[in-house]
Amino acid sequence: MPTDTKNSSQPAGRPSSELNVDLIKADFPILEEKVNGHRLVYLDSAASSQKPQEVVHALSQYYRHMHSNIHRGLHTLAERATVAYEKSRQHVADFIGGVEPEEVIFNSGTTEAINLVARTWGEANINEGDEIVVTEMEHHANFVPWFMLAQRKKAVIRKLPITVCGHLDLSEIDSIIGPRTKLVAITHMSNVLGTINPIQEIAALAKKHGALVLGDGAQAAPHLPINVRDLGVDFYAFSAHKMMGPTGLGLLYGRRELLEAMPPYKFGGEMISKVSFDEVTFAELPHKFEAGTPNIADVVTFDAALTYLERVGMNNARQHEIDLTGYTIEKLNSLNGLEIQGPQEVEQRGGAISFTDPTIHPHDISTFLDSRGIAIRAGHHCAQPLMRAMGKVATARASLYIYNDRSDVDALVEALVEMRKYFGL
Amino acid sequence: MPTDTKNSSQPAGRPSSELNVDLIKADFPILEEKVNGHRLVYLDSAASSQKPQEVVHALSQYYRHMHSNIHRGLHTLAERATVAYEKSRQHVADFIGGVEPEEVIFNSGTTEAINLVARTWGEANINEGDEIVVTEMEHHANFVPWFMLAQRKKAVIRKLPITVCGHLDLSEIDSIIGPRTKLVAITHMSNVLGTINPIQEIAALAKKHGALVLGDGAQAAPHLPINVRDLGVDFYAFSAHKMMGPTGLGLLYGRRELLEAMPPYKFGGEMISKVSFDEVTFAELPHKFEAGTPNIADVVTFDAALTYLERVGMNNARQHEIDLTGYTIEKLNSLNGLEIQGPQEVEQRGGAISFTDPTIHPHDISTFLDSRGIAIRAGHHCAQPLMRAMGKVATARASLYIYNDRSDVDALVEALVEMRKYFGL
Amino acid sequence: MSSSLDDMYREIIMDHYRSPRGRAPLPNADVSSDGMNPSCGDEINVAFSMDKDILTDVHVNCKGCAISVASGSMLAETVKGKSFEDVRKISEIVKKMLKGEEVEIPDDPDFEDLSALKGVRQFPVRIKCALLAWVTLVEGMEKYRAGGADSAKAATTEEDQ
Amino acid sequence: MSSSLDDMYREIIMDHYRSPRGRAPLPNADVSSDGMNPSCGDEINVAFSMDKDILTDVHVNCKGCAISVASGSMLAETVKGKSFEDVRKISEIVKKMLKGEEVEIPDDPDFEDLSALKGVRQFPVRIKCALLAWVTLVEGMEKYRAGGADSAKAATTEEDQ
Ligand SMILES: Cc1ncc(COP(=O)(O)O)c(C=O)c1O
Ligand SMILES: Cc1ncc(COP(=O)(O)O)c(C=O)c1O
Repeated sequence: MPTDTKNSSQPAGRPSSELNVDLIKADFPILEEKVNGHRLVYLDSAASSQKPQEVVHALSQYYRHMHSNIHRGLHTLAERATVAYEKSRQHVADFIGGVEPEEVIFNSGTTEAINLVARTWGEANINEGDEIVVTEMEHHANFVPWFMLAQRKKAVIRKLPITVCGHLDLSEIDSIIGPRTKLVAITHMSNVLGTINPIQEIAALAKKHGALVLGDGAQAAPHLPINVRDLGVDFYAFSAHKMMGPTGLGLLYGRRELLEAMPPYKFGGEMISKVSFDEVTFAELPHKFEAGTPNIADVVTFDAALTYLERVGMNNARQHEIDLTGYTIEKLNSLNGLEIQGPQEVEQRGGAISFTDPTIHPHDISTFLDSRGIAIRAGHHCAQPLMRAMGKVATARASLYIYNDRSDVDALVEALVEMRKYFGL
Repeated sequence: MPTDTKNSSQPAGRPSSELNVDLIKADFPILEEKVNGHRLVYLDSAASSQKPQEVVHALSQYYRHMHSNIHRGLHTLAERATVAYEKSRQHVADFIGGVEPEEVIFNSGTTEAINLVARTWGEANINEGDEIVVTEMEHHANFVPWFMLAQRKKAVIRKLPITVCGHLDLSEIDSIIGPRTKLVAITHMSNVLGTINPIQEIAALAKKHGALVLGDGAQAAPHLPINVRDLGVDFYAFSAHKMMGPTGLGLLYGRRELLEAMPPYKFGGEMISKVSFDEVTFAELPHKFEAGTPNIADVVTFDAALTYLERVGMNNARQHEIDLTGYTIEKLNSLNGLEIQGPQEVEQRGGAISFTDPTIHPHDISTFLDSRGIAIRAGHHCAQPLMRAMGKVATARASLYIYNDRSDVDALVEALVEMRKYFGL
Repeated sequence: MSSSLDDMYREIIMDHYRSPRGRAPLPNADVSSDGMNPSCGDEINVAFSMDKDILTDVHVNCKGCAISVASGSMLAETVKGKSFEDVRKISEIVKKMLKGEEVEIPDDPDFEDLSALKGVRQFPVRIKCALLAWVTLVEGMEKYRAGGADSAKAATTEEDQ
Repeated sequence: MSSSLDDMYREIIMDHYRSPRGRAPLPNADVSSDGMNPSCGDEINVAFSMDKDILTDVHVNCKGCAISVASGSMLAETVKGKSFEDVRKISEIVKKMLKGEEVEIPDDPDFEDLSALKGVRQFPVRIKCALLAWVTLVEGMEKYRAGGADSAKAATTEEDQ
C-alpha cells in the first residue's frame, strides 16, 4: 500500500523515497502476467493505465452488493447505488481542486467530453468569422471536433505552433489570440511530447480577450495535481481509464454558469423535467447533461481509483515521474542516433517519451520489444498534425506511471540494444 | 448452470421445465443480499438487470489479464484486448439474427444509440414538413430526441395512440404513416405496459412509403429472441445493462448502407483516416462511429453476458416469462381494486407489470415493499406522455426476469396485502 | 423491524393524508403556484391571498403520495396569517429537519404536527416529497414579491424510468 | 523463444527492406496510386504503366516499417508483365496466406520470396502492413479500368493513439 504524504515535495534527481514502487507494483495483478515468456514491462500508460487490485475489487463489489438503476428508485439498492454515484461525483469535484459537484459531468471519455462542449457551447456560440485557437500538438480528440465545428460555422481555426524542442511557440501568441478568439482549446500535457503547457498564462491572455479556455486533461490529470480554478480554464476534460479507473468513463468540468446556459447534449430519460407531445423542459445540472442510464458501476468504481491516487499522493506521483523520466531520457540518449522528441527538461514534461531510431521503424521497434515482454506504442498517436510538424510519420512511445521503476527502463534500454543487433542495421 | 435448449418451446400455462430458476438464482450473488432484514426480492429488472457471477468474473479477468487500449497497439496485451473486443462485436451481430459485425456500433446506451441516429441520419435527412411517427408509449429516450429534431427542422411529430387495453391503436394507422413519413420510431416492448408491438407489420407499412424504422429494443432484447432482419427494422437500439451486461454500454444496429451514408457522430481518435489543418477524412465502419477509447472492458464482458443468455436459451427465457407473467397477473388481479395497466394476454406482453392501488400512491407502495426486501419501481418510468394517456401521474411496476420465480411473486402479493392493512385505507 | 417505516408513516401523517386540510378552493387567490416532482409525477397547486406582506388564506391541492399530501396539508394549517419572512423561516426549519441537519425546532404549536415529518429523514429519496409543498409556496411568494406574477412553477429535479 | 519473431523478420524480408526493388521513378506512369495505413502512418505510392491489360512497369515508394517496405519491394518484383486478373489473383493469395486461410501457394518462382511473408500471420496487427502495397496497387488498377483516373487513394482502416 502506498504511503500518504499528499503535499510533500522533494529535490529532484534522486529516487523519490516517498513512493515505494515495489509495493505499488504488488497492487497491480496484471504486472504478474508473462508476455512471450518475459515478465510484462508495461510502458503504455499514456494509452491506458493498468488498474490496482482494489479498483477491480470495487467494481465486483458494486455488482455483488448494490447494483441498481439510480436516481429514480425508491428501494434500498437504488438508494445505495445513487449515494455511491453522487459520492463519486463529489470526489471528482474535490480531486480537481474543489469545484461544485454540479460542475462535474460524467460521460464516456475525454473524446465525448470535448464533443459535448463543441456540440452545445460551440454550436450556440461560434459564428462565422470567429476564431478557435488550437495548438499544433493536440490529440485528434481536441482538434477534429473544433475543425468540424469551424467548417460548419465558417469559423477559423488558428494554430499555436510548436518549437523544434517541442514546446509551444508563444512568440507570436499576441497575434494569434485576440479579440476574434472565442475559444482556446489546449492540451495540458502532450500525449506525444510529454510537454506540459503553460495553460495558466494562456488562459489569462484568453480571458483578456473574452475567450474561453478548454483544457484537455487526458494526460495531465493522471500525472499532476490539478486545480482547475488555478489553471483558469472554463472547461476541463479527462478520462478515468488513464488514471487507474475503468474504461468507458469520462469527466467534464465546466463552470456552472456556462453549463447552465448551454443546451443539452443528448436527450432522453433523467435529463428532462416535463415531457409531452407539446413541450419538453429540461432538468437542472448535472442531470441535464446525463441523459439515460449512466455508467453507474464505473462511476462508483472511479471513487476507489481516486482514493488510490490520493493515497499515493499526486505530488509524490509527480516527483516519481520527474525522477524516472530524467533517468529514461538519460539512458535513451546513450543510444547512438536515437532521437527523443519533446522537451528534455524533466520539470517541463511528463513521462510520455516519444523516440525514433534512424533506421528501424517504430512498428518494428514495438514488435521487437513485445517479443521481450515490453509494451510500448508506435504510430502517430492520434496526433497527425503534430507528426507533420515534426516531419515524422510515426514515433515509438514509452510512457511511465507510478508502477514503473528503473528496472523497467533498464529492460527497455537493454532490449533496444539487442534490437539493433537483431536487425543488424 | 442453466440448461441449453436454445430453440425449444413448450406449451404455456405450466412452469417451464427447461429453466431451473433455483440454479439460475444461485448464479446471482446479489440475490443473497439482505434488505431491511429480508431476503432481496428483486423485481426491478426492467430498470436494470442483475449480473450473473460469471459476468462479474469476466470483468475482473479482463482487468487482471488483458487490459490495454485497443486497435492501435502492436503489443500482446493490445492484441488480446482488440481480439476480445471484436469477438464481442461478432457475438452481438450473431445474437440479433446474424448481421454483419460492421453493422454493430458500440456506444454508451440505448439513449445514446437513438441520439446518434437523430443527430446523424436525422440531421441529414429530416426536413421541414417531414413527419416522424412515434407511439404514445415511447420511453423518453425514443421520444425527446425526435421531438427536439422535429423542433429544429420544423418537422412534424405524429402520434400512434394506444387503446385502453394498452395496445397500439392501429385503426387509423393508414392516415398516420404515409408518404410524408420519414421515420417510424417505435418501442419493441413497452417498459411500462409490457406490450410487445407488431413491429414487423408496421415496418412493412413504413417501407411501402419509403420510411425508415427505428426499433427501441431496450426492453425486448433482454427478453425475446431477436432477429432484426425479420423485424424489418433499419435501426435497433438496446442496452447491455438490462440484459445481464455491465452499465455504460449500448448497442446500435444499423443497416450497412445507411451507416455508410451517415456523417459521423463524435469526432476524435480512432474514427478518422487523415487529419491535417486543411482536411479531415473519416475511417470505415464501424470505427467511424466509435470515436475515442471505447468502453473496452464492458464490451469484452458483454460477450460473457450474451453467452449466459444463450446458455439459458432466449426461447426458454421467453417461455418462463410468459408463465410467470401469467401467474403474477392472476395473483395481482385477486387483490380487490388493484388495477393492472397493459395487456392481460401473456403472449402479447413481457414481464414489466405496472399497477396502481385505488388509495395508496405508487411511492408509498414502493417504500412499503422495500421495508419487506422487495424492490419495485414507482413513478412515470420515463414515459410521461403515456402516463398522461392513461390518466395516471405514476404507477408501481414490478418487472420479472429469469432469476425470478413464483416465490418472488408470492412475496410481492403477500406484502401488498400486508400493506393495505398497514395503511388501513 | 419496520420501525423506521412506522416512524415515517406516523398516525399524524396518515391522518393528514386521509383528510388533507386546505382543499377548499380559493377563487380570489392573488397567486397560484404549481409544483411538480419529476421523480414520481407528484403534482401540487398552492394558491394564496396576500394582504400586504401577510398570507391571509391558502389552498393546497396535491396529487401525490402520503408524504407530499400530508406535508401540503400541514402547510395549509401552518402558514395562514404568517408573513413572507415567517414562511421562509418555517420552510427552512422543515428543510433542515428533513435533511437531518442540526436545527432547533421551535417549541411552538405550529411545529406540533410538522415535527412528525422528521421520520422522513430516514428515507432520503422521500425528502423531496415532503419538500414539494414548501418549495412551491416559497417560489410563489418570491414571484409575488418580485412583481406580482400570478402564477409560478416549481420543480424539484430528477426523474424516473 | 522469439522464433515467431525470426519467422517474420526472415533474412529475405530484411534483404528487401534494406534494398527495396522498384524504387526507380517512372515518369510516364499511367496510374499513380497512394495508400496509407492510418494505424501507423505508413505511406506508399505505387505508380505503373499499362499496355492494354498488361502492367508493363511499376514504381513503389514506401515510407514504412520493414514489413510494408519488404512487401512493396516484392510486389515490384512480381507484377511486371502480369495482367489485371493475374495481379488480383496473386494479391488474393497473399491476403489469404497472411490471414492464415487455406490457400494453395502456386509452385511458381513468383512466390519464392512472397511466401516469406507467411511469418506475418502470427502478428495479426502487422498483416495490414504487408497488405498495404497490394491493396494500393489493386485499387489503382481498378480505377484505371473504371475510367482511367490517373490517381487513386487507398487506405486500410484504423488508427492509433
Ligand atoms: C423502452 C426503453 N427505451 C429506452 C430506455 C433507455 O435505456 P438507457 O437508459 O439504458 O439508455 C429504457 C430504459 O430505461 C427503456 O425501457
Ligand atoms: C491528450 C489526449 N487527449 C484526448 C485523448 C482521448 O481520450 P479518450 O480516448 O479516453 O477519449 C487522449 C488519449 O487517447 C489523449 O492522450
